[in-house]
Amino acid sequence: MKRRSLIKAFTLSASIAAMGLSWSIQAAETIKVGILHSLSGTMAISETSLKDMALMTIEQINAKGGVNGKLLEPVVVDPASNWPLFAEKGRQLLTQDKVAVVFGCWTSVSRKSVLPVFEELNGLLFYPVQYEGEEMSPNVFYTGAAPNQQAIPAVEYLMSDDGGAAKRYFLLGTDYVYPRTTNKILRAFLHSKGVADKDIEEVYTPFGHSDYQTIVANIKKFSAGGKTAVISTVNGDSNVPFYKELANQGLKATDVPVVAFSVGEEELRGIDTKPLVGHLAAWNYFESVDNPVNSQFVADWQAYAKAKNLPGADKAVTNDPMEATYVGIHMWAQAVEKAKSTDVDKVREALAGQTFKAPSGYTLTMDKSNHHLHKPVMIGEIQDDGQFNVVWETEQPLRAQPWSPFIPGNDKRPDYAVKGN
Amino acid sequence: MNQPLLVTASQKAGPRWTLAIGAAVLLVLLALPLLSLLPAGHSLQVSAYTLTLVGKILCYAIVALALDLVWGYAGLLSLGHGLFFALGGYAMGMYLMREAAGDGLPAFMTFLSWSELPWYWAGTQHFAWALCLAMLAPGLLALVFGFFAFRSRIKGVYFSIMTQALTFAGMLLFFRNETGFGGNNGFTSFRRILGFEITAQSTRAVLFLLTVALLVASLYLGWRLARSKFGRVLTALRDAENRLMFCGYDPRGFKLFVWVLSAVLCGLAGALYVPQVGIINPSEMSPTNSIEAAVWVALGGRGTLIGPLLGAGLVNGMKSWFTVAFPEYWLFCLGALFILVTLYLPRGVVGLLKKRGEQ
Amino acid sequence: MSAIPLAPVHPAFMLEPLLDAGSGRDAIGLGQRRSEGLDVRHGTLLTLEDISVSFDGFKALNNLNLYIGVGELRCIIGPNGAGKTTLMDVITGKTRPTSGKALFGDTLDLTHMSEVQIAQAGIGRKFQKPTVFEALSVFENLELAQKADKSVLASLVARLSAEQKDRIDEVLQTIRLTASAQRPAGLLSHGQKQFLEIGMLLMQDPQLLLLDEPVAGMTDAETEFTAELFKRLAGKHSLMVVEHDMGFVGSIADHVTVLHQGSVLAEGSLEQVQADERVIEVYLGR
Amino acid sequence: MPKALQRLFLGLLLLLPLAVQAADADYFIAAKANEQARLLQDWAAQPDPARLELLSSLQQGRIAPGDTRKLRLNNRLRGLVDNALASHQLLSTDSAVRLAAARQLQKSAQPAQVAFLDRRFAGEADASVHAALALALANLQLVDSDPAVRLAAVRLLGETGDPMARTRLQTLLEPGVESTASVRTAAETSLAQVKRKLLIGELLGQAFSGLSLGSILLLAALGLAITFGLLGVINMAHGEMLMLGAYATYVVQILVQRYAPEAIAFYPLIALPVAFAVSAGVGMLLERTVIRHLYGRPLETLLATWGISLILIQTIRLLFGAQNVEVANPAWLSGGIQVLPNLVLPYSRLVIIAFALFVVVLTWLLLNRTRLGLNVRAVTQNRNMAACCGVPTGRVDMLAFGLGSGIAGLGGVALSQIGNVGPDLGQSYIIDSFLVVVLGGVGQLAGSLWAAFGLGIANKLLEPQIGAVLGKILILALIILFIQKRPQGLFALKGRVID
Repeated sequence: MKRRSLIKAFTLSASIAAMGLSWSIQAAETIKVGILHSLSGTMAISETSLKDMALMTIEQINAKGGVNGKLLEPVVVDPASNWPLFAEKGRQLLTQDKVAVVFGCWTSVSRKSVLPVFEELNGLLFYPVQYEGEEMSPNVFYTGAAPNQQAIPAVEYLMSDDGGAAKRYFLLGTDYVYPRTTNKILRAFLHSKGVADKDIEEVYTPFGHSDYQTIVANIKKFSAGGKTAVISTVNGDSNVPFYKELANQGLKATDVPVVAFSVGEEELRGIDTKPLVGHLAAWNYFESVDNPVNSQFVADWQAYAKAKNLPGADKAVTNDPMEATYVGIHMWAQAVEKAKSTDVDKVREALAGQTFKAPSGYTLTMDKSNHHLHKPVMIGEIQDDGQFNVVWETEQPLRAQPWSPFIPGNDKRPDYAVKGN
Repeated sequence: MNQPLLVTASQKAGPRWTLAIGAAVLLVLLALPLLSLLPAGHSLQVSAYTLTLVGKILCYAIVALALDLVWGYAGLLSLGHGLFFALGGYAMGMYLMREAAGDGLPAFMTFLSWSELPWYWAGTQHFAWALCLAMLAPGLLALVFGFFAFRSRIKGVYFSIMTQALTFAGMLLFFRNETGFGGNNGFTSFRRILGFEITAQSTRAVLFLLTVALLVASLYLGWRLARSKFGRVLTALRDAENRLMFCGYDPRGFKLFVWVLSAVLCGLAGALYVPQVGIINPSEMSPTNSIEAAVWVALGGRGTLIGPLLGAGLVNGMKSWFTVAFPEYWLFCLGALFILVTLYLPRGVVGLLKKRGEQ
Repeated sequence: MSAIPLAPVHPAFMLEPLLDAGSGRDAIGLGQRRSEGLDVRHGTLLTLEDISVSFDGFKALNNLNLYIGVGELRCIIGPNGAGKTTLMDVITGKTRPTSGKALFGDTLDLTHMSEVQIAQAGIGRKFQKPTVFEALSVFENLELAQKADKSVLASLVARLSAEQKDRIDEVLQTIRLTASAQRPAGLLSHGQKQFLEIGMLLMQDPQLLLLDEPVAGMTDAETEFTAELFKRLAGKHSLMVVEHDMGFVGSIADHVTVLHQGSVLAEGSLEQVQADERVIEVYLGR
Repeated sequence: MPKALQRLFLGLLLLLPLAVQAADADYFIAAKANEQARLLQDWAAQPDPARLELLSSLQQGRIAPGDTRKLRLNNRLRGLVDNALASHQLLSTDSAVRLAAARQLQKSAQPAQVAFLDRRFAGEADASVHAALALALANLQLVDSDPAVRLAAVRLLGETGDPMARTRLQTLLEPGVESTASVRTAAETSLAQVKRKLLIGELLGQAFSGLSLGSILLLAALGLAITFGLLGVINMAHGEMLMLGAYATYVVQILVQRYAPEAIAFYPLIALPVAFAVSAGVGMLLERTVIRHLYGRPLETLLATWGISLILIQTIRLLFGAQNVEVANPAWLSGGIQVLPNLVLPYSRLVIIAFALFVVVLTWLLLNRTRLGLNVRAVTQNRNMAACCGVPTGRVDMLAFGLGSGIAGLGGVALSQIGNVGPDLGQSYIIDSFLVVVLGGVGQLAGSLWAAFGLGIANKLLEPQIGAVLGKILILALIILFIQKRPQGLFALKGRVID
């Protein structure tokens, strides 16, 4: 028996060694690009697909001859959902591997953990996820949505007749900074629209909370008081039990619509969506968006997933953060072309005002000063096939307000990126 | 037969050897920060990455040592040492946040629109108090928990699971934003410590040296304990608590002493860890981390003083390497390591070395 | 062998003494209580009256009365399950009697003292199965047992004085383990462990020694020697010996108590007891 | 109007549906959202049987069966469709349909429909439908010009335990809304009645959710009660056994879908034995390869099993991906029964409670009524003795561990029905499971039972008061304190000390 497990161990290590080699075989003249997404631990659920998307985009760029005649060489590391490890790996990418740019992070805490490192070493980070704002670093480009590019339009929609003209709002979130800040902003916004505090309920659940009986019961109780909408910032894993409970307690979207800010196609893969039809999500991109760029994008991704036979490749889906990653990498590549160099300061300059025809069907612009993308906002309704049907969208991309005007004191903030805030 | 004393260990492996190796390692550790001060690009220059990485591992080594005092010697496996570590870290973090925020409130409080600091933040702008806090908070918690636990003679698995529940509760508590410790984000983006740029190479070097100093100090402490009658009582306690009681010793006092001591050591390690790593947040309290610490000790060798240090070094070294070389597979290696060690190295690496020494 | 203790969940845990519910009453005893000035004016060292112990209904001890005089050597015999070990548990504070009074000397109420306090008051116990500190050397075993300040602080700074060392060597002599003084106790033979444990009792120098089957697993020679030893101890110490080996009992006992179903069946010299009808019936007559 | 005539009238209408409907449909499609909304409201006010088919297919999200034209509805329109359809269904000849429709209208009826409802109410023969309609009307009549009507309506609302009724009455009682004193007083009494009814519903709800949570904890912990409680293995990989069970369910679901779609409704039942087999198999494998070398070294089993869990998690991640996989509730496990207006008991939870108890009984029987059980208990109490008596300890250990793991697998099937199925599923249950076992008293099945339900209910009682986060923390603190008092857990075994 000893022998057997030893052999097991040996074969394992052998295969590992093989893996190891594949990294070292690379083109001579390359630009190293860091990819900093958790491949293990709790965040792997969301971040692995971003890693694959990044690799695909890089492959495409290389297929077109790379950037400035050099091939891009991805350096993938696994911060293992461990926040201090993010900082360590970030430093390693910048100092040891000397990468020109890093694409990565999902949670705000991971971004905040690497931020000092990037500011210290003047690195360049592209952050592809919607977040709570309240930050604007010269060393980070935010390709995800700021609150005013996701949360506020969603609420405006709920207030409209088509959205069901909701009078009462149940703000449900997992207890961490993104939901708290978002809800804070929303509350201020609702006040400005004349919604009284008695018509706003704010509830938080611990991480990985899986028993939503009480909360759904409360939602029902609350909704008896008038047309109610639930605004959910519940994070990843807790969504399935939440939606299942909703369905089983017979709370239909026609009675109480739920609009979620962190539920996309990827998350829906884990849920039986038939009972959820009509519930909403607000994003800047949906896989179902109908335009040539997107159909190409989706096709490429599905082909890539098959080719690399990623797990669950047969029903590979794209979602907003993946699109943001894709856009981010392309914009960076364009900027490098423009700057004729990968020097961070030159690239930063070149990025200002950079435009890219994105799968969302719009031509997105990197803002001149605030390091955020101008993004369109779309409200999608969950369909029984796990896709979203866009029921509302802004006429043109909105400029981001990372310093939300609804948070006191932000009016004094500068509208350009400065270190250390 | 497990001989708990470093002395006997070295007797078997040859005292000269162990001392020689120890001295060599110490010299290297002392050299690192100095080399890091060399101008960038110099062939001998040690990068900040290496320095922080090693510094981090040294902090972990201290935790491992502290854990070994209670597990290896007193036979109490704590799965909650991450809590003490984090508490120490938070204490230091509070100071660093105040330092960064200047006269204003720490950033996370301002956008929870809090007007003034909660009472427990009082005095944290003073480095000295933060340092005391880094020892007091874990110490007191350990004292209270230990007092009750040992009073009702909770031990073995019960103790482990209780400690695990404790750190889990702590984690949930610190995740809450109302708790006033930055919730899930914890503390980040520190600027200055005692007026020095925290990112300055020299500051790093000093912090590193302090860590080494603490490590050496706690090693010496552990060694003295192991040599003293106290150490022998602990071993006796581990192997036959009844007998010890009928010899007229009160086990509770002994357990409590070593338990609190270990917690305080963890706290200090945490306090040194935070400024070097640059972030502290509740996930440090997750049961997983504490279990991993237990693995460092087991791998290195329980009931020896050098073992835990080896363990911490090996595991974390591996981690840092694997997570780059083949991210998807490093969990397999870690898992396999746990199993192989428990199956084939019940006495850890040191045990292996000892065998060599005996032959 | 494994360095860590068997944790309570292991089969034996159900009976794991240290998880004994009702024993967490007293505060952390960092301080010390010594056995000096133990009041034995009336010449009885140990007084047990109407002691009863029941585990979930089953009466292990039943209104048991027992008196042991200063310097007496008392043998307790009785069939299995007569309650011999439970009796020892009660005396050493490990098991709380359901009712009854247990005095050490004339004043110390054992039912309200913890094991530790009782041990410090001067009652030493040798277990049925020899238990020594296996990871420590024979010498260290004796050192720990030695009568001294046993507080945490004391043991942090403790140094062995010359006469303490001599005392240890002396005992090593008596229990014939001088040769293996530096060996780990775990490596000793069963008989040697028995002696080591007795030796530890001697180091403790208690007024009352409780010995649970001390000669089990000893050679005849060793048994003989033990008998000698006990005779020597009797007088300045009181001994209470639980033993099955009648030969051994005969060789040492001046006074024998027979337990049956948790209470005293007969008492007296071995001859008297052996003559007793009831005793023959329940015990010897098998 | 007399019934006969009415029937005739209906019949006539039914003769010319197709034309009307087609026209309506096209008109509806062409219209803008607001226009569509107005249409639906009109239709609701003046129902026309001809539109029944159109509306019901609109509710299905189609224009007509087989019509492929794209239909864009949003929640508002869906609501209006439901309402319009309901008022059309009131014309149905089937009283059951009418009842359902009336119920719907209680929620959604608009003032414009009063006239129509009045007519139906007058003409309604079936008692229950009549009552339901009365209620639907009452909701609208609160604003009726005639105080008498309002009074009747208020009285009627008092009879219901409907949360809506409460708000309606409250708004009525707001200053300046209702002038007539008699109506006000009636409203107050009705409001009190309604509140009482609601309170009952809430309390029952809390109790139920407590039970439900308890049953889940129980299922999660039961396997551990054997591997940890009896075998003394600190099985950190227990959570992964749950996870394997859940994934087995997933795979079964996929296979059934592919090869026996007609049996899809019963896939959870098929999954049970499979999950048991998978988890038990893996468990036994682990026992033979790793754990058997560690008996008597519990703390080492902790480390080894932790390693195992890491490996299992990562394996699953590589096989199925890091994302959660979809496990759908079959029809008979989705939805719930409406016990009270404000109390719905989801079928899935009811089934899980029953299932949990079933598994407990099963386990108990296995341990106390079978040869294996006897052997297991023998081995766990005295390994060597058992071996001497010729009990094949090795095999018993293996089977016992397999049993524990298998039961965990069964738990996994249940968990897959209410929670998400992902690689980390196990991690979130492991600590709770240990607490349940320890709290219940290691090696005590009954203990685990009480502990699980105790924790579940305590949790649910605390949550509304102090919130989920603090609630959980408080529970942990309480457990720690409790263990101080009763180190052996709820069910302690006393005995003579043996040394």
